Amino acid sequence: MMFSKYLPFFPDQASTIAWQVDALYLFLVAITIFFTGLVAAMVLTFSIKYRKEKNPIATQIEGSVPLEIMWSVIPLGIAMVIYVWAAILYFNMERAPKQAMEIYVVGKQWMWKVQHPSGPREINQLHIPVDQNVRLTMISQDVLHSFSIPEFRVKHEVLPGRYTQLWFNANKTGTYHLFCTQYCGTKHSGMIGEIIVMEPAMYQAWLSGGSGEGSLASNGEKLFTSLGCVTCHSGQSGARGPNLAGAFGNPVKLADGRTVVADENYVRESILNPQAKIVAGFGPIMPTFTGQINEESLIQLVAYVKSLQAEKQTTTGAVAGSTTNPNPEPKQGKPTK
Amino acid sequence: MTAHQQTEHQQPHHESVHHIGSLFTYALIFGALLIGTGLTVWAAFQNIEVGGISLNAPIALIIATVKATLVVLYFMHVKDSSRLTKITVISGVFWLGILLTLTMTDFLTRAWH
Amino acid sequence: MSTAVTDVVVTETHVMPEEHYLNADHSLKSWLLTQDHKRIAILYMLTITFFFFVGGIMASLVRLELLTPAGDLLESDTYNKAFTMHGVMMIFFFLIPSVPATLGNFLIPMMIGAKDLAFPKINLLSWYIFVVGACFGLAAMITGGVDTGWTFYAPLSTTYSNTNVILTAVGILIAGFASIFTGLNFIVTIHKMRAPGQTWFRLPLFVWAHYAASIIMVLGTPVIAITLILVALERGFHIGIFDPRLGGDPILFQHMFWFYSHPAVYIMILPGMGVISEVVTTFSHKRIFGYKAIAFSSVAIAVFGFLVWAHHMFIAGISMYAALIFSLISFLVAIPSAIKVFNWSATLYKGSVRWNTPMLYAFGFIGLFTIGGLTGLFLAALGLDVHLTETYFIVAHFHYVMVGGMVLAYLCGIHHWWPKMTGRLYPELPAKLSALLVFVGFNLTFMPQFILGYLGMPRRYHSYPPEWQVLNVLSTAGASILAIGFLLPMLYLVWSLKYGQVAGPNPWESTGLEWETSSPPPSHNFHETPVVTSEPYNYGEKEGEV
Amino acid sequence: MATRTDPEVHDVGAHGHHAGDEGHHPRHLHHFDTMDQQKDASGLGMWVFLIQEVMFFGGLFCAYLVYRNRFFPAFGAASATLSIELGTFNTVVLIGSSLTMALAVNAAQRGLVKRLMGFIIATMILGTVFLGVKVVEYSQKFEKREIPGQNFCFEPQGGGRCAGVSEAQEKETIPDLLKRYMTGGLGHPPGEPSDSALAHGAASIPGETVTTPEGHSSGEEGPPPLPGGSERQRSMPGSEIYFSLYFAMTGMHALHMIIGMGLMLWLLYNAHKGMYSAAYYTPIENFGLYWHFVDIVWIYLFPLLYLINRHGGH
Ligand code: HEA
Ligand code: HEA
Ligand code: HEC
Ligand code: CUA
Ligand SMILES: [Cu+2]
Repeated sequence: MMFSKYLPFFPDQASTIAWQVDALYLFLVAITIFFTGLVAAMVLTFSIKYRKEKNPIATQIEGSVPLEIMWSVIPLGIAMVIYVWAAILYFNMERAPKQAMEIYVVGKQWMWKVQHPSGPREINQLHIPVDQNVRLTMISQDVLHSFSIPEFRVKHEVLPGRYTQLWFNANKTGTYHLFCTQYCGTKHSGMIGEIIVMEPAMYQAWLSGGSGEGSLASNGEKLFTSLGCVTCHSGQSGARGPNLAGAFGNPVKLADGRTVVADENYVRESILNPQAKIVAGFGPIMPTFTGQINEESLIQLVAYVKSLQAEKQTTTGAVAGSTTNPNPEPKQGKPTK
Repeated sequence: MTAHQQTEHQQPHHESVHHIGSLFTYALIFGALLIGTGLTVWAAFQNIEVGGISLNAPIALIIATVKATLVVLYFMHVKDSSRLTKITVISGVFWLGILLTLTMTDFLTRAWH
Repeated sequence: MSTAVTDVVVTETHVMPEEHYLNADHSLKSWLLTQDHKRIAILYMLTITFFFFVGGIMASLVRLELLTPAGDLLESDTYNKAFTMHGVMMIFFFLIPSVPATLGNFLIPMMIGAKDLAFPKINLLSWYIFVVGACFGLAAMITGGVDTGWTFYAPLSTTYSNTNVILTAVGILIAGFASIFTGLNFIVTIHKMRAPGQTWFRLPLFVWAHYAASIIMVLGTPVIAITLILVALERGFHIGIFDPRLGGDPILFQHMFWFYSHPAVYIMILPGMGVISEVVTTFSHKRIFGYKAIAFSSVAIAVFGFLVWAHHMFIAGISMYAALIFSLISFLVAIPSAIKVFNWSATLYKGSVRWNTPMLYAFGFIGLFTIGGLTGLFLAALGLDVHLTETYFIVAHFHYVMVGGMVLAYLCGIHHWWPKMTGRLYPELPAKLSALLVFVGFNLTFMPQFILGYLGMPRRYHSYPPEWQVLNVLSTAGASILAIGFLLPMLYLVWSLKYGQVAGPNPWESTGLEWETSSPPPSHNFHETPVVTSEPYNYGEKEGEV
Repeated sequence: MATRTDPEVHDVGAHGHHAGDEGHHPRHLHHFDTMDQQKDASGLGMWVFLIQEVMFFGGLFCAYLVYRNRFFPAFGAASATLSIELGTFNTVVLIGSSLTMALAVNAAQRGLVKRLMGFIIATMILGTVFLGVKVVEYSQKFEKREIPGQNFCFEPQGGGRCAGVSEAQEKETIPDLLKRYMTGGLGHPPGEPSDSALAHGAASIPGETVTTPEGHSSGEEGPPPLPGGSERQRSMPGSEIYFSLYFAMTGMHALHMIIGMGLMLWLLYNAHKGMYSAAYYTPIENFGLYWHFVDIVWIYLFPLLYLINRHGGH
């Protein structure tokens, strides 16, 4: 938190992870300055001190094994320190905490579409409350993109065909840059936006300020009916497909003996490519929905399947969002500008 | 290295004594390759499993590797070639191994959390 | 022989030899059908210089656009094409062949005491292949350009871009085979063509470095060849390999691309390191410090360089555990580089150092490569790379190693061996001036980009937030100085062809077989096959200890 | 010319291969000290070239490995459409051609030029048989529309016949299909909306009321649909990747064989002219290495492409 006051070379530190990244950065800057200085000093002093005019006859030196060992082992030691430090930091950045508010992001050429679980959607903007763990589940409709917030020191690539995740905890209200940092075609540099970090109360007000849109899960439920999923996943015993209630987040036994955890990507794959992983005890009869559902609807379906986890044994998805959603059932979403 | 202070071509008859393979060996290898082919096809139709893990693919690959090794050693005369040739062959296989295994470290551990 | 250190004073006047490889024949045909490695080296040199300037002009467009935050000078599509063509031209058509195909081609046979490379026809063929590939690249540029970035990431390149992806890919593919053939030729030559007595540990470090780089050329390049073929097939015929709509994985493309392209950065630096090793010993008139350490570190870089490629993909959605492995090995590959840097510095100790232009470039290389390499560690560091990746920090990192490193090494080598290649000395004063300009201009261009990167400025951005303008203006200003620094050598080197002082066989009083024959050398390199009786860098009896 | 002092090299053209037979060692090039050195060098050169080839095919094997893991059922089902009879037959043919090639080299070593030519011709015949069978296999794939691209169709459940393929389409001849495939495949710019009724987003989506900001094309939401018919979309996921790899791998392999056939013609011509003898047969030997390498690639391709999950396990 201190650095940014005195050094103008840093972006704002607006997330809990930011200072940790800066600390590692400064450590590396120090090492770079030290070694560059050392090498420059050696090169310059030797080449001036022993220049031909001063030292016409060179002393022929073969080399020195102790020195070779020294200047291999010391850099190796330093490198290992950096490695371990950076790896721990990376694991902290990559693994989202269990308790986090979930927001869905769809990237496309060239804009960001955001869906809050309780309904509101926005474009090229992301409103979040301060001091809250936020987890973004992101997917691209077309090419690779990358969701980057320099002030938070976080960034993750957004891929077509697979959900990736990014989490952060913003600890300073304000408006920050959002960049797409993976080159994605013509208007790559226009695929920018802002992250608006608000006091929780303001955030609540913002959430309820929009026009009517159902929550993600309730939209998902409608899709579940209109696409005919219910015909097989009725939840009754003897149904053609497995009961989805309580499936999410738990291990699933597959027909080929493997066990996988039903996460977002698994549910997505189950819808688009049901043949890939067959649940034990069922036949490969579920049709593929590839080409029939777009990414945003898929997210709604995923959110719905997820919501069934909270409401075990219920077939209605009336309760929206995830367990950690601070605002369970807002009626309103904010219209986008 | 000190023992090999000469360059290769200075060593008399380094690779120039050409081993002329006997026709019998070639016939033998050809026979072995045919048997290998038959074996692969046969094995593909068997359900070979140990502890729930299917061994069909490893077996097919092992047979293929044996066949390839025979070709390399006898048809391509590596058995009677210089150490340098052997190292070259091995490094080719080794680098292919790098490509495949390190790529798979990603794809096989993605599901871990 | 290498023992016979001449006491010739540089001021002695020399005359050009009567017959040498340049005046052996004058017809155009004698050049275009030559099998002389020295002439092929010159052909390569002319070709890649052209592409350096094409790439440089693209860089100028990029820098001019970034003078202001708004995207005003170029359309966004034009800008995207500019940096893509800049990267493609600079990497595939300039930097990869730079030192190996010119200096390596010219010097390796001479350094090992051979009459030519093992396969002269293949050597010539490789130049023709290169030219054909480069023509494809140029054609792609002239008929509309490409806008995918030099990395051709799928599915942008396979499906979404509507520019000349296939044409460019084919160009790179073809040029890649030129690189494979060069590497193959070097490997066989170094194994089989050494003069009597020229053992592995009597090889100049330049040869070791090229041997290591050749391993990468032969084993890495075919993978990018097949990758680009797959991209072209997917684009042209809609077959699916990487297409996520068919369940394909775009990250597989990145694995295959970087399997070549990371080792390729060592194709780009190892030969340069070879140049520096030669120049540092020559101009301190002292044997190299830690010969074996430097020799083996080249091979270590080549081998370990193949194990780190996914450090370009830390946030691309690869497994965290794979990232752990790739990060670790990335740190390990830094150690052999460190060994080299320290050994070069130690070579100067108690030397008899002359500040000629090649030495100035060598100093520049050591300093700038150190900065570039150390900033590579920032990127190899997992948690830090998350923030730095895809920003200008990376742009700065790789220009430090590629321009501050390899381009400087190339200029260094060109100046160092210019007398050998042409028989005449370059003029010292303008050469020193331009070395200084390059150094200053370079740092001014790319140092601000480190800061921009940490502030978060994404790369490949046509426009940017206004608060970053000052740093960008500095960078553009530096680029103009740099451009002059690169332009000057073209002028005075050409001038020296006619007016330069005649150099004589060994103007730098260097050891090494190439300096024992006349300058320029005769077509067969040596009037009689040399016999090597001692180690390289034998600048006098071993005296001191550290 | 670079080699002024060495008249014998003068007629070695840059591209062509020279025809002079002068001197004691007519094939001895000036920059080598001895014939042995020259032979060693070209042998090593050939091996280095071959490990380059290993890596070239390695890229394909890498893609294969990744997708086979991911789409095992589809790979198994798609693999089952290949004919084991033809595949086995071809394997035997190619192994046979490796044998004849080895015998050709053997004959060259003994200086038996007639026999050498005989074995090269035998190798070429076997190579032609192999490629002929490949043509048959490819055309079967064309007929069944198991060709990656926009006319692709693969539905193992439907007994092999694609539900979406109309009778008229079924009757299309190979040239028709080829034409349609080529024009469609090349003429269809990526991203252009297809005529497919199943273009994504067909299902009604509740809550789809986002107004897009100005500057972005409105209405259209989602990725450009896959060009091609609905059969392509309904095909078993992963199967198209299998066929893409099948064609890429066997195609690259066949390309190597075609190049090999060309080289063999050239060897035959030279042998006929009496260029090879027990003292000089390097090109034969090196070509032999190449041909065996091509054989080895097939030794792997056969089980990997034809024999996936034939026993019907998981
Ligand atoms: C000549 C080219 C070259 C060279 C030599 C290097 C050398 C190195 N590079 Fe660089 N790199 C590139 C060219 C090069 N790179 C390019 C072109 C890109 C971007 C591609 C793109 O995306 O467009 C890139 C990107 C890049 C990335 C990816 C960043 C990202 O996309 O997120 C990483 C990550 O690890 C990296 C790391 C390294 C490392 C660790 C080295 C090491 O080899 C450096 C070793 C050297 C030293 C360390 C200095 C000397 C040592 C000392 C003085 C002693 C002190 C040492 C210690 C304390 C350890 N580089
Ligand atoms: C060998 C490799 C090489 C070299 C030598 C250079 C040289 C230079 N590069 Fe390069 N650069 C790359 C490789 C290289 N670059 C790569 C791989 C990328 C990534 C591309 C991608 O993202 O896909 C990149 C990207 C890149 C960017 C980032 C673009 C972006 O992300 O949006 C920038 C921006 O400043 C830049 C600038 C420069 C400059 C100013 C030089 C200068 O050093 C050039 C100086 C040379 C000249 C200017 C020519 C000689 C002089 C004259 C002909 C005189 C006449 C000219 C004038 C008066 C203007 N480069
Ligand atoms: C024809 C019947 C059928 C229809 C229609 C159907 N499914 Fe399924 N579904 C199944 C069967 C059978 C399985 C178990 C076998 C398998 O994994 O493929 C399954 C599995 C799943 C699973 C994995 C369940 C688990 O416990 O791991 C999910 C998630 C799923 N379906 C979601 C959906 C959605 C969403 C829809 C509608 C868009 C849908 N299904 C439509 C039959 C169907
Ligand atoms: Cu999206 Cu860049
Ligand atoms: Cu790298």
